Amino acid sequence: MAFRAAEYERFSGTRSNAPPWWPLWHATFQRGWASRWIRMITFGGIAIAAIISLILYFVQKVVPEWRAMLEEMGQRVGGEGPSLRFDAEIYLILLHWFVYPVLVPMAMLLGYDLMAGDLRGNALESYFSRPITPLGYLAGRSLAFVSFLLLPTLAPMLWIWCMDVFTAPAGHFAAVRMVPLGLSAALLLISLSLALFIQALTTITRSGLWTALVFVILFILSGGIGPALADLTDQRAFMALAFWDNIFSVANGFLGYPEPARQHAPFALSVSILGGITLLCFLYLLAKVKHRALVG
Amino acid sequence: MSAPVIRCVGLARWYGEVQGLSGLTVDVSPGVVGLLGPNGSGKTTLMRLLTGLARPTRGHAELFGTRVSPDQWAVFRRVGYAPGDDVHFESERGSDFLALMARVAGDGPMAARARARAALEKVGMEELATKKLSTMSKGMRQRIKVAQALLLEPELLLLDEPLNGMDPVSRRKTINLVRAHGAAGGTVLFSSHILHEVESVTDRMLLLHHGRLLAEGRLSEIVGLLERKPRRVQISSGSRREIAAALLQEDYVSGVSFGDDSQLLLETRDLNRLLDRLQAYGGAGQIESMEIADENLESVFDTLVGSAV
Amino acid sequence: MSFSPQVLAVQAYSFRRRMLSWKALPALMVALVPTFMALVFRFFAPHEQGGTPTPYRMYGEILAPMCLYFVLPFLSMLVMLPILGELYEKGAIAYLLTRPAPRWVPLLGLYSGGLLALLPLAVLCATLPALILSPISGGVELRFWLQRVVFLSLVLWIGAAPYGALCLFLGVWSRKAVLWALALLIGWGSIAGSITGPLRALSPHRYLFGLLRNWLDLSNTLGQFSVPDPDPPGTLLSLLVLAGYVLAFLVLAYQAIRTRDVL
Amino acid sequence: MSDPVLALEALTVRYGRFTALDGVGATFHGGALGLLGPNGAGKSSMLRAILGLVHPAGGRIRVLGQDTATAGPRLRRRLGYMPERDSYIVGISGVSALAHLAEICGLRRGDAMVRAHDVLHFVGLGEERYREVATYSVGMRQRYKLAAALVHDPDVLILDEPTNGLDPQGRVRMLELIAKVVREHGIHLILASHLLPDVERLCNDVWVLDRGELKKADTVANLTAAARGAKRVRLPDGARAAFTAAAQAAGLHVLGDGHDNEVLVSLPDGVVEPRQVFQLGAQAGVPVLGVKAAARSLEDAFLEALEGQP
Repeated sequence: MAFRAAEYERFSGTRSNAPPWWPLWHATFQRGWASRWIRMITFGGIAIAAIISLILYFVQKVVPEWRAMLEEMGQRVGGEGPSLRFDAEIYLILLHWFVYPVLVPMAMLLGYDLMAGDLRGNALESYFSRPITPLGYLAGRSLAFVSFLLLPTLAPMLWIWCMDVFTAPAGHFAAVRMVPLGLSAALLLISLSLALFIQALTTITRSGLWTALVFVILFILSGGIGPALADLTDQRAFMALAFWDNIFSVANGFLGYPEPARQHAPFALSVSILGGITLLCFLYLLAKVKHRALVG
Repeated sequence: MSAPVIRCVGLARWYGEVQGLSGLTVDVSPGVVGLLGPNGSGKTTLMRLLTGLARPTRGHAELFGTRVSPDQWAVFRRVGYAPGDDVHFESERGSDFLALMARVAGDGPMAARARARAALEKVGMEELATKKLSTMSKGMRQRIKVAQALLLEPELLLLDEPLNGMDPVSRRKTINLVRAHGAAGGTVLFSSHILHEVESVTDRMLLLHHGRLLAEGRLSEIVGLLERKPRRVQISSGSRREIAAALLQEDYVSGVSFGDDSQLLLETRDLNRLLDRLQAYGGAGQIESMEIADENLESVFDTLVGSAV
Repeated sequence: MSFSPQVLAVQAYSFRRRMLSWKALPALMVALVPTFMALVFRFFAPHEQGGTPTPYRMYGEILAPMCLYFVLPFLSMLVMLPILGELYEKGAIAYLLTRPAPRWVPLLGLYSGGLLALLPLAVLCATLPALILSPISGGVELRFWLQRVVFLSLVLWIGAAPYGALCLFLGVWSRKAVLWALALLIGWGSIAGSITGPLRALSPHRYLFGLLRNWLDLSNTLGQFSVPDPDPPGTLLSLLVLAGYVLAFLVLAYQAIRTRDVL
Repeated sequence: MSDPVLALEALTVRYGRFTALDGVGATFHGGALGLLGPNGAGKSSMLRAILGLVHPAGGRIRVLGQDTATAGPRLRRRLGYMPERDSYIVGISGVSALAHLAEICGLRRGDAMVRAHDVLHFVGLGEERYREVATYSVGMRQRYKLAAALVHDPDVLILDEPTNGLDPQGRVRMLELIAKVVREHGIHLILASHLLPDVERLCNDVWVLDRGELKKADTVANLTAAARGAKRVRLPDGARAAFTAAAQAAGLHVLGDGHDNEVLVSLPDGVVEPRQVFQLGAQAGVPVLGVKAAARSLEDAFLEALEGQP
């Protein structure tokens, strides 16, 4: 029987040439996936998609008359809001189903301890004494964050789109052919800005609880001020003050409805707001991470 | 006889299931006492119980005969405490922090400034104290902590790991402060991991292990109590074979072993007789160096902690 | 023996800490939200066509209640929660608790310092919107504006006292103080205090709104931010109830600071 | 001959207006180097500069023959750094955190996991490897940090205060681990420490820094060379006065040193023979409990180096 004490050994294997942010992306993803809540939300997104595609199948394939009936009903009830028509606009309604119960809680959960945890545990010192640069670090962490946000939103919605195209009557494809592109663009911008914004917030407050508090304050105050001012002034540009309205405005635009129903902010404004948030937060985070790494 | 400076009566504290201190009964009289023990042995818990920052699960502690409790605040005029954690009022300058502490203790603004300056001089930080605490190095922060403990010129100093993170220069300064406080009749209870530094300040110690008192008293007394253990004397001699052969005849020598070069290790059950015998060899120039092994804090610590597992 | 110099020393520290650090920035931004709304209202609302409230009513019936609902709880939390929270989090409170002074001395000092820091915020929050709105208010006399500004500042600051004391207590009592504060200040305060029901009588928000109504001459009718109170409390009763709450929360905080271990 | 492990040429590091290192030039050929200096002497800045975490305001650093300014981040695969402060990744077990850090240094996933396990066993954290590092005790965190510095098998180990906060047994174990890696596996060591006995134990070279300047670069052996034939004498309690009187009568200098029952005897020029000590003891009627050559401790040498220059 061989006996081997716990000894130090030199490493004799070969090393890979993968960029160092790749393992960071992977580890972040794994760590997120280990959380039961995050898995539940992901499955929640998939479940919503499953139900919707079932309904679509039923309405478009099994009892096709219902489709026309529903559209007619939607026209009568809908009034000013997005009407229920079986074209690209239906994805705007669907998006609501994914943003509030899936995207927002997911962003909160993920942001809760990601970079705040790295700052608390002083992990940056461990990272930057290895062959990873601040930019690589930020890329690895943020891409994992964005992946998590897209997994339960974009993926199920694309699945719904596939189901829709397969079950719909002929000619429908032309109406919705740009939807995947629009959805991808919209959700990518939304996820990126949300990911960077929440990370910036956690690095400022350094605590998940305070991040949650500031986030809730922003949510309540901006959500209240935006519509109130838009109402008082009768100018819908002020809707852009409500952080969440920008999400829908951007989605509207990318899906081909740049000037939809009047309750949303203008598309161009919302895109520049989200883009600005993304850029500012990115620059802030890069400076912060560099500062911690180089001067700390 | 007056009350001891520190008295613990069955003092115990658990954190949920985690043991902090279990049933410590000990009296400490004036002088410098090193508080020793491995990590997690209850040193910091003892400090917090003595300062009333944590409440005992059982038993109680007394300082100067006053039972420690959040309502017995007056006794803290006679006690200076430096916590072990690296915490501060980060946003304050060193001198402002000290002045604030003096003011909460009841000083007027001018008196508080003077007091802060005096304490800073003692730790040798009078020039650097205008820096913000958050920008100070660990060693400077430690010295500010010690200055804070000295602020009210207390009789009793409770210093939790005061040397941790200090550089050799400030360490020497702090050790001198502790020594001087003891020499002036004050009491210092200070914990440290660096045994040779504890040894250079005091030979009185209080050794905790697994939340219990393992040993208390002077080092030499404690060594004397460890009778089970044979004592060892290490000599180096050019004629070590002759000495070994001669000493093996004696019934009090239980073993000899040869080390590197000219080393000879003698094991005995009667140290005094062996030493007496060795004087003759020494006088005859046959011994180049001689040392009683195990009589330093490090080996006593190892023996006590090792045997108590 | 009087402890007031000691309390004042801690108060000065606490005030400085709240006012002169970047941590004051979020609170300042929350306090400026009504100002921002007033600015937008002044420069973008179509005043000529009617349909929008007059500036005077905008201030009294929309901005003032909104301050009470959202700005005040958030301000109290942002200023008061960290006071003891940050000291306990890492254990720096140990220095204060080992002073030869009873533990209510630092407690009172920290509390009053925080409350003092809230005063300029409350005044700012009430004054700036009035400065923006009064020039376009046409016929309304200056003394009415003055009255509203002074009283709104006062109500906000009075409201900060019980909310702040509650936050102080939560900061010692719980490690998840933020969540508790959110639930209690918004849930028990703003929401329960404006919904008719048995809880309403217990909510400090009801008495604060009572003060606001009496001092700003607001009608007890249904509005954007007001739910009529079938039995509106009088000024004296409101003040008494609020003072009672302050006292109760401070006593709770004192008990907590006496019994919580510093770890 | 191979490249020196570390070569500094007029290295200057500034943070804003503060100069942390001012024109330091020195070469470390290999083995174990101890960095000594009071707080703020520039030790940490030097380590950070070596790691490329701070860009020098002037001068050059060559690590293992490569210039840090041009070598790029991949050079850091060959360095293993153990920071002074705790540094861990929240939310994952010790072993996955280590595997993750090894992957960043280019190890493949399978290799990384195997090495993470092995290294944790080596530092004695085998039992705790599935726990989160945040739940470790002080001693375990120190050992975890050492494991993190070793997990990617560096060629140079850079340790900043590795025994800080450890209890005596933990300290001994930590020193043994470091010594093993350095002596048996040919990994070079750069050690910054306040604890001079640690440096004495592990290092062969020493650089003494003070306020950003290099005060001394020498070998440990040279620095601690025995001092002028003096002897340290151990006496029984209360016997000091008698022995001192006898020794002074014989023309020796007697100095007290810390302990009440230990004295330092020396001759103005010449060597105090052990025999003489025993004879003095016999004269004074006190047994001599111990006698040894009074080696200059590294601490004395260090303090002298600091005070030697204005």
